[in-house]
Amino acid sequence: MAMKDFTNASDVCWQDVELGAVVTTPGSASVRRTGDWRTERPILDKEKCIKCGLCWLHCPDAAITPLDDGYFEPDLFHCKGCGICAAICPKKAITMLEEVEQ
Amino acid sequence: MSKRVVLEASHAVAEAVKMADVDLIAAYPITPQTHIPERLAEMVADGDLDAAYVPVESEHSAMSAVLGAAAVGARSFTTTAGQGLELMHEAVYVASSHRYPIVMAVCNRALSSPISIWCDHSDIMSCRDTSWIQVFCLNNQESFDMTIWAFRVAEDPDVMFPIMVNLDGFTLSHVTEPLELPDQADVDKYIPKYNYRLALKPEAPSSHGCFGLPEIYTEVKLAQEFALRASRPIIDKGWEEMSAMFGRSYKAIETYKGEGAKTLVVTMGSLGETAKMVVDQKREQGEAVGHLNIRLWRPFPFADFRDAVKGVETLVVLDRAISFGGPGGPVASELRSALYDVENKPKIVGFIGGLGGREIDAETFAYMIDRGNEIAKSGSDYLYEPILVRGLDTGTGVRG
Amino acid sequence: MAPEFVKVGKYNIDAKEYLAEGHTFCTGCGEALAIRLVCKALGENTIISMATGCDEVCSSPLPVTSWRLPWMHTLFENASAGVSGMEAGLKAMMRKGKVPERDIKFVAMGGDGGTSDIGLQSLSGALERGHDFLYVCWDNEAYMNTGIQRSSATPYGAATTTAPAGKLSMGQNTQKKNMVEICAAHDIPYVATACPSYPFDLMNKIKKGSEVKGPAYVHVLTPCPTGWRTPSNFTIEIGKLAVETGIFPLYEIENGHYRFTVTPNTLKPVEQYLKAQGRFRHLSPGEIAKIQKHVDEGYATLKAKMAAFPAA
Amino acid sequence: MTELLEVRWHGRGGLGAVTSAELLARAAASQGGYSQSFPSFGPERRGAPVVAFLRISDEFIRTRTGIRTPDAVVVIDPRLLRVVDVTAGLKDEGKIIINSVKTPEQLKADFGYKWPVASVDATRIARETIGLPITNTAMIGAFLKIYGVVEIDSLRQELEERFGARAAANLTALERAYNEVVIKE
Repeated sequence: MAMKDFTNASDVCWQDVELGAVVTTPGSASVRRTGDWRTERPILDKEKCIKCGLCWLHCPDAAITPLDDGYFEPDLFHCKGCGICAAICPKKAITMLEEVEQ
Repeated sequence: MSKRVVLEASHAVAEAVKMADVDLIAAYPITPQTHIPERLAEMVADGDLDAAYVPVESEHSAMSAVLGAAAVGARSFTTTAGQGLELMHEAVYVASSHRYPIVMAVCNRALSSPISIWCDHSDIMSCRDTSWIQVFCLNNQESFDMTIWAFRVAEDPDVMFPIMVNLDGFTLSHVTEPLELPDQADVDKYIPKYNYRLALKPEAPSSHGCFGLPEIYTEVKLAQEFALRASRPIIDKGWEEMSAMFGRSYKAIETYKGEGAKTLVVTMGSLGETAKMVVDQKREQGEAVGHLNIRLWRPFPFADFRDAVKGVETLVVLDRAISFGGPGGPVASELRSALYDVENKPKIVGFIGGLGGREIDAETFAYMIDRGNEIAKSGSDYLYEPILVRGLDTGTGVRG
Repeated sequence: MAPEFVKVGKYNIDAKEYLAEGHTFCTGCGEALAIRLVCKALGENTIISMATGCDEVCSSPLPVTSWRLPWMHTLFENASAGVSGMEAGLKAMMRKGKVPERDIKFVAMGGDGGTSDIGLQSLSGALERGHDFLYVCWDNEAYMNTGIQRSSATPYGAATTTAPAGKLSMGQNTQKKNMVEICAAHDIPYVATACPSYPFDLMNKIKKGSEVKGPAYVHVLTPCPTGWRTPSNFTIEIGKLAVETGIFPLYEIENGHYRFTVTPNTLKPVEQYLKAQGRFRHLSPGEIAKIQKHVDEGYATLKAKMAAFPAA
Repeated sequence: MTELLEVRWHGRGGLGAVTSAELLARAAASQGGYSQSFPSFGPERRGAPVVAFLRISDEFIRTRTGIRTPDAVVVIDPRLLRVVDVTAGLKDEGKIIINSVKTPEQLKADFGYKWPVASVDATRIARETIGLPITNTAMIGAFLKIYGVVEIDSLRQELEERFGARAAANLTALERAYNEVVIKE
């Protein structure tokens, strides 16, 4: 196996280590879930949304996905719940809802 | 067809760099290696060498620049000495950990303080565990040959480690003597084209120098350790090919008049030439004395060394650096540990001298051989004996 | 198929995420946003040489990486020396026909500590040698990766763990090092300040800096909720306040000619900016007044330069 | 006091899991006992799930490793239950103390915990006492109810030293959680 076949550090044996421990799969960290950092989640109200894309542009985590219909959907696998999208949305179409215990 | 020339060792190294078709040179001045980057600058300025010449602002940046160049797949060279080698020290580790085949000439120089621009091996001793392949040269011919050999071996897919070519500051770097230069065609054959599989390029974005969490750091380091040791066959193959193509043969451990020798005097670097002279004299006087040259310092050639000393009673080891408060001579202590588990091994008598440019002449070597044999018989609890120290009676050593 | 571009206002922004989602920057990190936007402005023909810092630690946990661009990190103080080797080395290979000629953007990146403290020497060397590269500094105004220690970019009056507000001390007692003027003094073709709170201004400057021949430097103020003690959702707003109060003016210097790129009509009082952040909470009115005076003088000096060396 | 008690605290970067462990360690030491508290080593990032560790003992504590088989696990943010295996390595006779609106029975049913579970709504308590949903000091109270290793009074001094004016509110939170925590063996 080669290092590029692993996404978890504790699965890698010394034989798997690529030359110079170079990571050869671009963006492989995208499999990592950071959604569990959230204590709040963004809720989009499509009525108010004017598809301006500012939420997508301002997300530090690239955790808002542009959809084909022009709307933008939070990617809850990665969204850390910082609330920047809600804060800058010109139409207040995004509100942050506290994550409750499931 | 090779050509006889007369060159300073520094210029011999520059000649080798030119013939190796280097793509980038990072240059920074520090006595006594400066003639190398100076000559390379002339070559680039006159169009004799098509390479990027980057006059960086420090040795730390010299090593950092060749790291960058190596990352994009450029054949890269830099050179330094003494304090410069210390300043770039953290970057030296990165070169080997990233497995970049950088070649660096080190004109060995004493470390401050006091500041000394003259030769000893204290600078290179700080690089002992940096996972670079390290070799030593005895003369100008070797300074040229080891540099050519370094590019061929470093870039081999079964190696991919940076190499330090050590030549003694001043005693080699500033001494002009004749040597043979091979044809460019032969060098082009000897050093294969280099194509770095993981080079940084937009069509295959890779990440070099990532963050190593505890769960993976050990595996990465052991992979590096095993690879460095596994590079040995290619190190030898490089010398064998050189012997076949250029007619000069080199080995990790070389003995001179070692057959039947009871005593071997051991050195690294250019003092080996002087030591061989004394071996000739001693042989003429009927004494079974030989010389052992350690050419390959890292990865240390344990097996070759043990074979070379079979049947020998005494090793007289001259160290050119002090491991203060430790075993004294770093080379002597490594040789002791290499032989520790060997049955009927020779006694090792350690001397420390040649520091900060102090000369070691034939007479002093003769004294060391005699004194070494004496100690070997009488036994001693000295770790080592410093030589030619005003105020220290001869025969007085340092205990642990 | 994911869209190639996303339309935002009159701009078509590259949809590709060169800093992939799944990184471990803090919640609401201004630096993560700046990196994301800068890489979109740079595009895929880019090679990055990065210094140690939040930028590198949060984006490259072996065996995975957030980078979708060729990227190398080696040490803390040598991003500029590294990029020098990349640029000069690859160009030599192109010239010698070892690799095809192509247009590559060489970009060095580092935090404020990695740029204005430990990395200043290698930056100055690379600028002076005239390498064709862009340097981008993520300035969150302290050593945040190691837990908010003061740097030479920490503003006067800010509390950090190594310049704390105490009974006898009011936090940082030195003025922020002016990296822009230091870089401009190298007579390089392009220097600019930027902030992700003004994303289009930031991306335009990155394009300009990366396309100009020779060295360029863009100093990006990247608000840090953890270090500035601000709520995670306040990152964009606090960046705007820095500009609107004149504390962090947005301008560019092209071949020595100055030009504001964002000109707030009247400057807001600095107090609005300072009071919004925990790191300034301890400041007395007197110290706030002192900061206001210093900001006003700085702004006036900058305006004088604009007048003396107007852009074409 | 006890012979060696090893506790793992689960929280989020910036929300005080490390502080809980440290305050308890200080309090234990102030009573003449021995203790260790330490975070999970690594860069802390605001929001990221983190763990902190606490050891309390009558004798000097020699071990320097992380805690792999804790006697007790304290979860100061219930939303972590879906994200992190908080019971990893928990000793068979261990206990789980969770800040949760659910009863211990519900938690055992929802997550299948075989260990005794204690729960208290520390978030509500914190909001009502400190005015912020910072639950680390309340959870100290819940912990002390289950493991009486330290006197609340010793905690009071530590709280005052650490929180100064805000110590009182934190102490109230601690005492309420101490009283309101319920356990299902």
